[in-house]
This record gives sequence, C-alpha cells and structure tokens, in this order.
Amino acid sequence: MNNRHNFAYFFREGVQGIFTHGFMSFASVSVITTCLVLTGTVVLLMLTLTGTIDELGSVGDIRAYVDETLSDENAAALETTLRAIDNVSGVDFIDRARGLNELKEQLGENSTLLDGLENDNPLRNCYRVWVTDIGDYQDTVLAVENTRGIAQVYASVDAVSELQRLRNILGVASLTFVIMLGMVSIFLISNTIKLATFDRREEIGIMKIIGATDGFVRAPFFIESLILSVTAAVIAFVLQWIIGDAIVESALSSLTFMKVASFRDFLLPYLGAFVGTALIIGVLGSLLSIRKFLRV
Amino acid sequence: MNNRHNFAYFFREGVQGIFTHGFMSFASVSVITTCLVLTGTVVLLMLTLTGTIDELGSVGDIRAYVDETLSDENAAALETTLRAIDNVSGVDFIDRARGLNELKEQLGENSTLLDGLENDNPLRNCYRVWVTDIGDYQDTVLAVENTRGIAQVYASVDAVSELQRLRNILGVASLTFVIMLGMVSIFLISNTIKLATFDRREEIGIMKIIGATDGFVRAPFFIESLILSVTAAVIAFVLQWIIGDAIVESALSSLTFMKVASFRDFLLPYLGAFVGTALIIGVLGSLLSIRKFLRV
Amino acid sequence: MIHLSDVYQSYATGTRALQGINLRIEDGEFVFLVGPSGSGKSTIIKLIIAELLPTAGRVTVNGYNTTKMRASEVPYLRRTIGVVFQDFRLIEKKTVYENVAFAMRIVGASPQEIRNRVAYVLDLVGLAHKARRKPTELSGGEQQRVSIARALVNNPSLIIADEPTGNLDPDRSLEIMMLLEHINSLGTTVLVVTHEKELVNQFNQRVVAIDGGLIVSDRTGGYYQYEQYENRYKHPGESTPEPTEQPEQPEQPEQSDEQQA
Amino acid sequence: MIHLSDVYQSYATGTRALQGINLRIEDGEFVFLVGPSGSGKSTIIKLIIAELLPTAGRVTVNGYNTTKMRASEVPYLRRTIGVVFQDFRLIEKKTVYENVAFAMRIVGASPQEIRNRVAYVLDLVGLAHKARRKPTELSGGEQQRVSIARALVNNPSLIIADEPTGNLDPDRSLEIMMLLEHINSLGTTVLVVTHEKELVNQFNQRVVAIDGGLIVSDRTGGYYQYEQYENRYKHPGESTPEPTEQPEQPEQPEQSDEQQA
Ligand SMILES: Nc1ncnc2c1ncn2[C@@H]1O[C@H](COP(=O)(O)OP(=O)(O)OP(=O)(O)O)[C@@H](O)[C@H]1O
Ligand SMILES: Nc1ncnc2c1ncn2[C@@H]1O[C@H](COP(=O)(O)OP(=O)(O)OP(=O)(O)O)[C@@H](O)[C@H]1O
Ligand SMILES: [Mg+2]
Ligand SMILES: [Mg+2]
Repeated sequence: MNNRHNFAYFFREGVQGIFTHGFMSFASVSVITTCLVLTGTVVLLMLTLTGTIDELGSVGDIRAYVDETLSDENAAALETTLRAIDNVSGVDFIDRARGLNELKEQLGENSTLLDGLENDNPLRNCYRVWVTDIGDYQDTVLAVENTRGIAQVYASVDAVSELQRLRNILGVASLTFVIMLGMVSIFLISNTIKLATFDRREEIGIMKIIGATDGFVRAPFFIESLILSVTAAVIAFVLQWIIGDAIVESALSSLTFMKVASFRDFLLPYLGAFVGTALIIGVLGSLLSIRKFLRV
Repeated sequence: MNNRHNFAYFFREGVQGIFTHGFMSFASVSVITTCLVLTGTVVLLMLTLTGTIDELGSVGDIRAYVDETLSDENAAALETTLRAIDNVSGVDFIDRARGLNELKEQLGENSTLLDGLENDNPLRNCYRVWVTDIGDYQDTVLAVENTRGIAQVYASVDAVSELQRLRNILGVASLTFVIMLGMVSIFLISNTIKLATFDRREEIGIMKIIGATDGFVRAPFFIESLILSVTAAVIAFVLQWIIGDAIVESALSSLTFMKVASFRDFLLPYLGAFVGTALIIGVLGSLLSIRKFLRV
Repeated sequence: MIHLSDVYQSYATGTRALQGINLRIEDGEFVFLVGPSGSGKSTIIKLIIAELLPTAGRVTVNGYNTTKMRASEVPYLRRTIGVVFQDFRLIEKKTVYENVAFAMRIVGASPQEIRNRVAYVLDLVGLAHKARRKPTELSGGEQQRVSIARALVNNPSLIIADEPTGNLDPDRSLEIMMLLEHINSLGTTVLVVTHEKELVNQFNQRVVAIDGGLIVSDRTGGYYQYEQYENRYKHPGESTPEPTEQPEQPEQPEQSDEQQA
Repeated sequence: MIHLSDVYQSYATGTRALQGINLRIEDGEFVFLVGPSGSGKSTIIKLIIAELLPTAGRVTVNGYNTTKMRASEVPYLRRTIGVVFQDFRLIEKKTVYENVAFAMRIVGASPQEIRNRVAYVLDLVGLAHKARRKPTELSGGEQQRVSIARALVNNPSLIIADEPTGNLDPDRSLEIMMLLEHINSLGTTVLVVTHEKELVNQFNQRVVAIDGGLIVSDRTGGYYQYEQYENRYKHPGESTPEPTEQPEQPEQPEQSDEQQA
C-alpha cells in the first residue's frame, strides 16, 4: 500500500535486528569473515607458490650459439633481434672469453683441462635467452633457432616441460584446494546462518499468523543480512590486507628466490570476491533459511 | 540419591537429545568434522611440502675425489667405508672413464675440447655421496673429507644451507598456518556449539526452576556432547583416510620428485589428535555454553 | 461470515479433534464458544484463520474458502480477522508498542495513523504506560491485554478471542467483554471462546457449546447446562477422576465416545 | 512456612512491583492470593521460589532464607515446593510423561516409583491418555493440567499455583480446586493465585488481596470486595477506561498511587 513507509520500517527493523539478535549477528559476521580470510590467505599462498614455480621456470634458459662467420660486433648486434622475439624476457650476451671462464667454473676441479686455451679460444659467441612464460617455451626456442646468425640452439626442453607439468599440476591442485576450501566455507557459513535464523522461527510464525505476507517478513531480514554480509566482507578485506602485508614481510620474503604474491596487487579482485561471496552466501543463505519458517 | 538410576537416565537423555535437537546435532558434528578434516588435510600437505624439500636436499650431493695413488680396485673398495658414514643415504662410484663421459655430456656443444683424452684420462676416480638429512650436511661432508683415501671433496654447502634455511622457514610457516587454522577451527566449532545450545536456554531454565541441580542439568549434555564429539572425530578420521589416499593417488604422486606424505603413516597420531580435539572443544565448549543459562 | 460445514480435523498424532462440525456465524453476530478443555475450541479458531486446513469438510471465512485459496491469499484473509490467542503469541523481541504496531504495518498504515491508533488501543486495554516494555517484562494479564490490543488495532470485520480473560481479574474481564460487546454493536462480528460461566451469563448472547469435537448445544442466552456434565466427574481424591479415560486408545480426544454414542 | 517481611521488589525496568509486603503463611494453611492484573501476585511467587531475590526485605520459605542461602542450596528449596506456573513452563521437547517424570528424577526417585506415581498424577488431572504427547500438541487447558500434575508429583510440603484454572472449564476448575483442598487437608500448605471470584467464594478459606504491590485485605472467606474497585472503571468505549493511568511515569505499577495515598 504505502511502500515508502514500509521501506523506512524495513530498514529500521533490519538495523535493529542486528542488535536484538546480538550474538546471532556476531556469530554470522565472524564466521563469514573467518572463512573469507581463510580462503583468501590460502589463495595468496597458492599464488605465491605458482608464481615461484614460474620464476623457477626462467632458470630453464636457452643457449643460442652465434655462427662463427659473424664478426664479434655483428654477433653482439644480434641482441636487439633476439629481444624482439615474443615471450623473451631477457637476453645475455656471453662472448667467447666469458664463455671460457664460465666453462672453467663449471668444470671445477677439472678446469686444468682447459688451461692454455685463452689465446686460441675455440668457443663460439653465445646468447643466453630467458622466457617470460614457460608455457610457450618450445615456440620461443624455435623462433630463436630461426634467427639469422644463430648457428645452434641448446634448450632444456625436457626440464622445462617437466617444470611446466609441475606448474600445471600444482595449479590444478591449488585450484582444487581453494575450491574445496570455498565449499567448506560456504557450508560453514550457511550452517551458522541456519542456526542463527533458527532462533527466529517463532517470531516469523507469529508475524505470518497475524497476516504478514512472506515479502513483508523477509524484507527486514534481507536488509539485516545485507548489512551483516557487507560488514563481514569489509572486515575480512581489512584483515586480509593486514595478513597479506604480514606474509610479504615475514619469513617468506627473506627467501629471495620466492616470488611472494602481494595482497596489494589484488585489492580489487579480492574486494569483489569478498563482497560478492558474502552477499550471495549471506543474503541468499538467510533468505533460504527462513523460507521453511514462512510456511505457516 | 540413587546414582544408578540417574546414570541410566542421563545416558538415555543424552542419546535422545541428539535426535530431539536434530539439526543442532547435525550442525555441530558437521562443523567439528569439517574443521578437523580441513586442518588434517593441510597438515598432510605441509608434511608433503617439507618432505619434498628434504628430498630436494639430497640433490645437493657430495663429490669425493679419490687419491690418485690408490689403485682402481682400492678406490672401488672405499664404497663400504663411505656407506658406513652416518647420515649417508647413498653412494655412487664414478670411475675415471665414466667421469670423462659425464664431463663430455656436461660440456654439450663444447665436448670436442675433450676429444682424444680417452687414452690418457687425466681424471680421478670419484664418489658421489647423498645424505639423508640435509640438516647434518656439513658434518657428513667433514666425515667424507676425513675418510682415508679421499683426496678432495666438493660439496654445495652454500646451496644446501640455503635449502636448509628454506626448509626451516617453511617449517615454521607451515606450523604457524596449521596453528592458525586450528585456532580458526576452534573458533568456528565453539561458535556453532554456542548457537546450538542457545536454543536450549528455556529448557534449561525450566529444569532449574523446578529444582534440578546444575550437575543434573549438565550430565545429559555432557554425554550428548561426548557422543557427538567422538562421532565427529571418527567421521573425520575416516574422511581423512579417504582424502589422504586420494592425495597420494592424485596428481601429486605423478610428480616423482615429490615425497607425498601418506595418511597411513600417521594413523595413530591423527586419531589421537582428532578425538582429543573433538573431546576438548566439543565437550568443554558445550558445557561452557550452557553455564550461563544455568544461572536461574 | 464464518461457515464450517461438516468439518473434521485430525492431528498428525492421530487425535481426532473435530468430528463433524457445522457452524454458521453471520456478519455482525456475537457468539460465545464454550466447552471443556480439549474439546476442540482452539482447533476451530485455527481452522478459521487458515493456520490449519480441515482434514475433511469446508471452511469459509469472510468470502475466502480456506481449503481452496492460494497460499498467497492467506495473509489477506488473516487481515480481515483480529485474533486474541490463548497463548498470546507476542513477539518477545519487540516492545508492546511494536507488537501492536506491527499488525498495522503489515496492512501499510502510515506512521501517523499507527502512532495515534496504537496509543489509543493500548490506552483502551490499560497498558499505555507499558508501551516500551517487552512481553517478558509483563505480568500474565498484561500480556493477554497486549494480545487483545493487537486484535483490535486494525478495526477488523471479525474478532476472535480465545480465552481473552483467562488471566484477568473479574473487573478487567467484565471490562474486556463489555468492550467486545460494544465493538460488536458497531457492526463487527465477535467470536469469544471462554469458560467463564459467570461472564457468559451476564450477556444475553448466542452460546455454542462443543464437546469431544462435536457441537452439543447452540442457543441464545446462558451458559451451557452444567448439569449435563455433572455425572461425569467424581470428587477428586476418590480413585479416577475421569471414568471415561481410555489410556488404551491414547489418540482419542476425551469423551469423544460418549458424544458419538 | 512462608514469611515475607517488608519485601520490596523493583524490576530492572524500574517497575516497582512490590512495595512493602508482609505476609506469613503457616504450614498447613490454604490461602488464596487475589488481585488485579499486574498487582504483583506472580512476583511474590517468584520470590518464594528464589527465581528473584527481593530488592529489599526478607523472604523465608520452608526454613530457607532466600536472600542468604548459597546458590547451590536453591534447588533443594525448590524441591520442597510444587509450583503451577501461570505460563505453564513445560519443556517443549519432552513428552507430557517426561515433563512430569523429570520432577521426580531430579530428586532421585527410582524408575519404579516414577512409573507408578506419574501414571497416578496424570490420571488425576485426566491426561493419562496424552502421556506420550508433546506440550505443543496439547490444548491450553491440557498444558495447564500437565503443569498441575508436575507440581503434585513429588508430594511437596508446599504447593503454589498461579492461575491454575485460567484455561480450564468450570467443571475442571472446581475439580482442581477441590483436589488442592483435599491435598491441603492431608497437611500440605497451599497457595493459590486466582481471579475466579466464583471459585474462591465456594471455599471458606483465607483470602489475601494485593493491589499495586501492597496487601489491601487479608481475611478468611469470600473474595475481596468487588465494590472497592468498582469506581475505578468506566464503561469501555467511553474515553479512557482507567482514569488513574499515568503515562508520564511509565515505570510505575498501576494504581500504586491510589494505594499509597
Ligand atoms: N521481568 C519483568 N521485568 C519488568 N517488569 C516486570 C517483570 N515481570 C513483571 N513485571 C511488572 O511487575 C508488575 C507485577 O507483575 P506480576 O507478574 O507480579 O503481576 P500479577 O499480579 O501476576 O499480574 P497478572 O494477574 O496479570 O498475572 C507488573 O507491572 C509487571 O509489568
Ligand atoms: N498440534 C496438535 N497436535 C496434536 N494434537 C493436538 C494439537 N493441538 C491440539 N491437539 C489436540 O486436539 C484436541 C483439541 O484441542 P484444542 O486446542 O482445540 O482444545 P480446546 O477446546 O481449545 O481446549 P482448551 O480449552 O484446553 O484450550 C485436544 O485433545 C488436543 O490435545
Ligand atoms: Mg484452547
Ligand atoms: Mg501473574
């Protein structure tokens, strides 16, 4: 009849409901917050893990030996061409002198075998090439091979494809774990909301018996769970920010080879996911929970 | 007065309570179970992670070159001595011919540099030694060095100590994560139990007002939460077993370098932890939750 | 208008609460519904407000056939009725004022109307000074009066009151009954369940008596015959107070056999 | 023995429910406690069973001083009293049988005793055939009788009944009252809160009347003077039914000023 009056009432009731059902509200918010932060933190750790593996992938560099007919200058000039190749993240020119030094280092105790070669260096000029995405490693190797002036290419295709497999498997495993954790969270949250609304079955029954429509009973609930859910999401977001920064600053960051995922790089996706999840589970959950009490 | 009668009553009431408060019981059990399995699974994954790092540590092998004054036979005989060293998990004898081959492989495109050395092999016989625990890596290296007949030892002490640091940090991080997860679980479980017992405040009030002592009101609750907690722990144990086996058989096990922790190796500790946690949180939690309703 | 025709009601427990009720209450009537404990009075009220649907038979109230109406229509039927429930059914978390105001909110009354009207009816039942209390902070009789205030607040065309004076002192009781009679004189249909013989006798109105799920008397003026039940009770303390008890058939409403025989 | 001396009771809301009550009920007495709605009758009962502690004054019941006893003693005081509550206070999740049996279990009765005695009292209140029902499956009067059965089951030395017949038909009501009188004649102290004038008049017993938190009459035989309240009520429908209402002082129990003046 008069929706303006009703809306004011619904809103007032919704806000009041949060306080009247104090412990219930606290329980719901805290469980939603906890589950969001838990899942969020695990996602962050997973991103760190997969990020680190990607990083490790760059260890699988490509060694491209330059045709010995090219002058040292021409050989050095190839760098720009190589850099222009898709998926190449870095290029390092190793001239023949440096190549010999590295070889000696590599041989360790047997480096004496190479003594005396400095003056008659039999090595070729060489490039070390790193890729951005090890997923396209083979294509990049091919592109390097096809570069004019490159005589021969050594690439650890096997090792990289092994790493790639690891990354894929860990990616799937992480995703599975996060999805499972998400489902567990949904279960825990909806369980809590069901318990919290259970306390209201009498109240709802009375409202219905004196002539309230389902919509009228639901509206304040809707607003109440809206407010609770958004509150939970915002609290979770702030907590996640603090935890995210703590992770970056903690032990993990002292491991230089780890690519720690920083929460600050994912502010918007996280905010969206938190608010979205909280709204869907919180609001839908509480509306669904009261549905069976409405049948009076 | 007559405790025998009372005990029968308490037990009957406790069992009945589970059914009378059906959804409440279901919610409590399922949340306890969920949290136990969640924490349990994460512990299992953490064990896998740290186990794998330990495994990786064995990659950091020790190369022990045999004194060239020893005959090839005597050199080969050193293997037993080396194997007897504490913390040594494996020993591989690389005679001079094999050493040269490996060197050639290592040099790749530059292997021509070594052509012609086959007949006048300048290399020494060599042992590759793997350790069990990288924590004691340096001690083992020292022991190998001090072995009579070993002339020189090359060990990647730096790399291994880096790995060792990683393992320690990850170990602490895992433990922190598991403890936090445990605390979150305790919070979620006690929250659920509080909500579930909230529904009983009236019932408890009535019991008190007609003259029941606190102990009398509590006893059936105690038995009920005992049964619920143990049920939850057992369900969690079975679920954990299934999940543990699934992890072993899943993607992770196809990564040969991973040392997947098998649930079957931890049956007793898990059972103990599950039952213990469930009992402490479940029973204590529910008794504490009803305490405030007892003040009537 | 209320019309129950050939209504049977069995609860899930097997209790046959109503065993063929035919009752017609025209608009503007004032009717007392009386009968012993457990005879089915509250069950009839539950049927009228569509809290229950009859196991068999037809219930028509203010133009709605409760067995045939859609679930979404039920609230609109209920808004035409003001009900005083035997167990009050107040919302514990809301104040007295809000409990009464709520009935007006659901029909979309303006805040102004609500303020005036709620204050008026709370005054009418003598609870204006308790407006901000919660039901748990009230005495039994006060809760009952809140329930009465809520039933009156929307000026419904039909008022049903289940033991509206069960917790009230004689003065209050008489006052409430006179209030209901006054409201009836303005055109509202009133159905009152009560066992207060004295009160019923002070009004010359239609009295419907029910026992064992059957209407046993329906006439104007005076309470139903006390004598007709007299022989069924012995003095307490002497063995069984109710000789017609049938513990072997626990699902049967009391004395139903007698009525059917 | 019940002894209230100079008892004041204010609720957290500020309501001054009792304003200096002095009441002594000797062992073996039968007392009716009457008074208008909200006058403080249930509050006195709450004080007697130590559900409330008095704001001021002393309450002694069956040798226990409720203000001085330890919390652990409260259950033992309560076991000496059988109480019929105005709002029944039945455990919804338990059957009728279990609700009554529970009162015996807490005192450690044997299963054999419980079986016999519960069957007997349920029979006494006419509910043997409803033993396996839950309270929510009972009519209002049936719930009230379960509450009565529970109060009787332990043969307490003191029985307190708050409106025990508020939901019962006249036959049942008289029956219950006669049952209480019979129990009293066997030595049990009985305190009955009721507003059923007719019923009170049928018994020649002590009647204590309370109004506005004060005892206004205490004599044997007959209900308290109806006339003394008569002038306080107008016919409903004519403006305010209660001229003494004081909405400006919402925390004051009704008519308390009149009493004090
Ligand atoms: N829990 C409470 N909190 C606040 N005020 C209360 C509470 N219980 C009762 N009151 C108030 O105390 C006064 C006395 O209440 P009490 O229940 O003793 O009345 P009563 O004589 O039993 O009335 P009735 O016959 O209606 O049951 C009333 O004004 C009531 O509103
Ligand atoms: N929800 C229910 N489930 C099962 N049986 C019920 C239910 N409600 C009432 N009954 C039974 O139906 C019969 C009639 O109950 P009803 O409430 O209509 O009686 P009543 O006439 O209102 O009695 P009272 O005067 O005691 O309130 C009784 O035997 C009662 O036990
Ligand atoms: Mg009834
Ligand atoms: Mg009272």
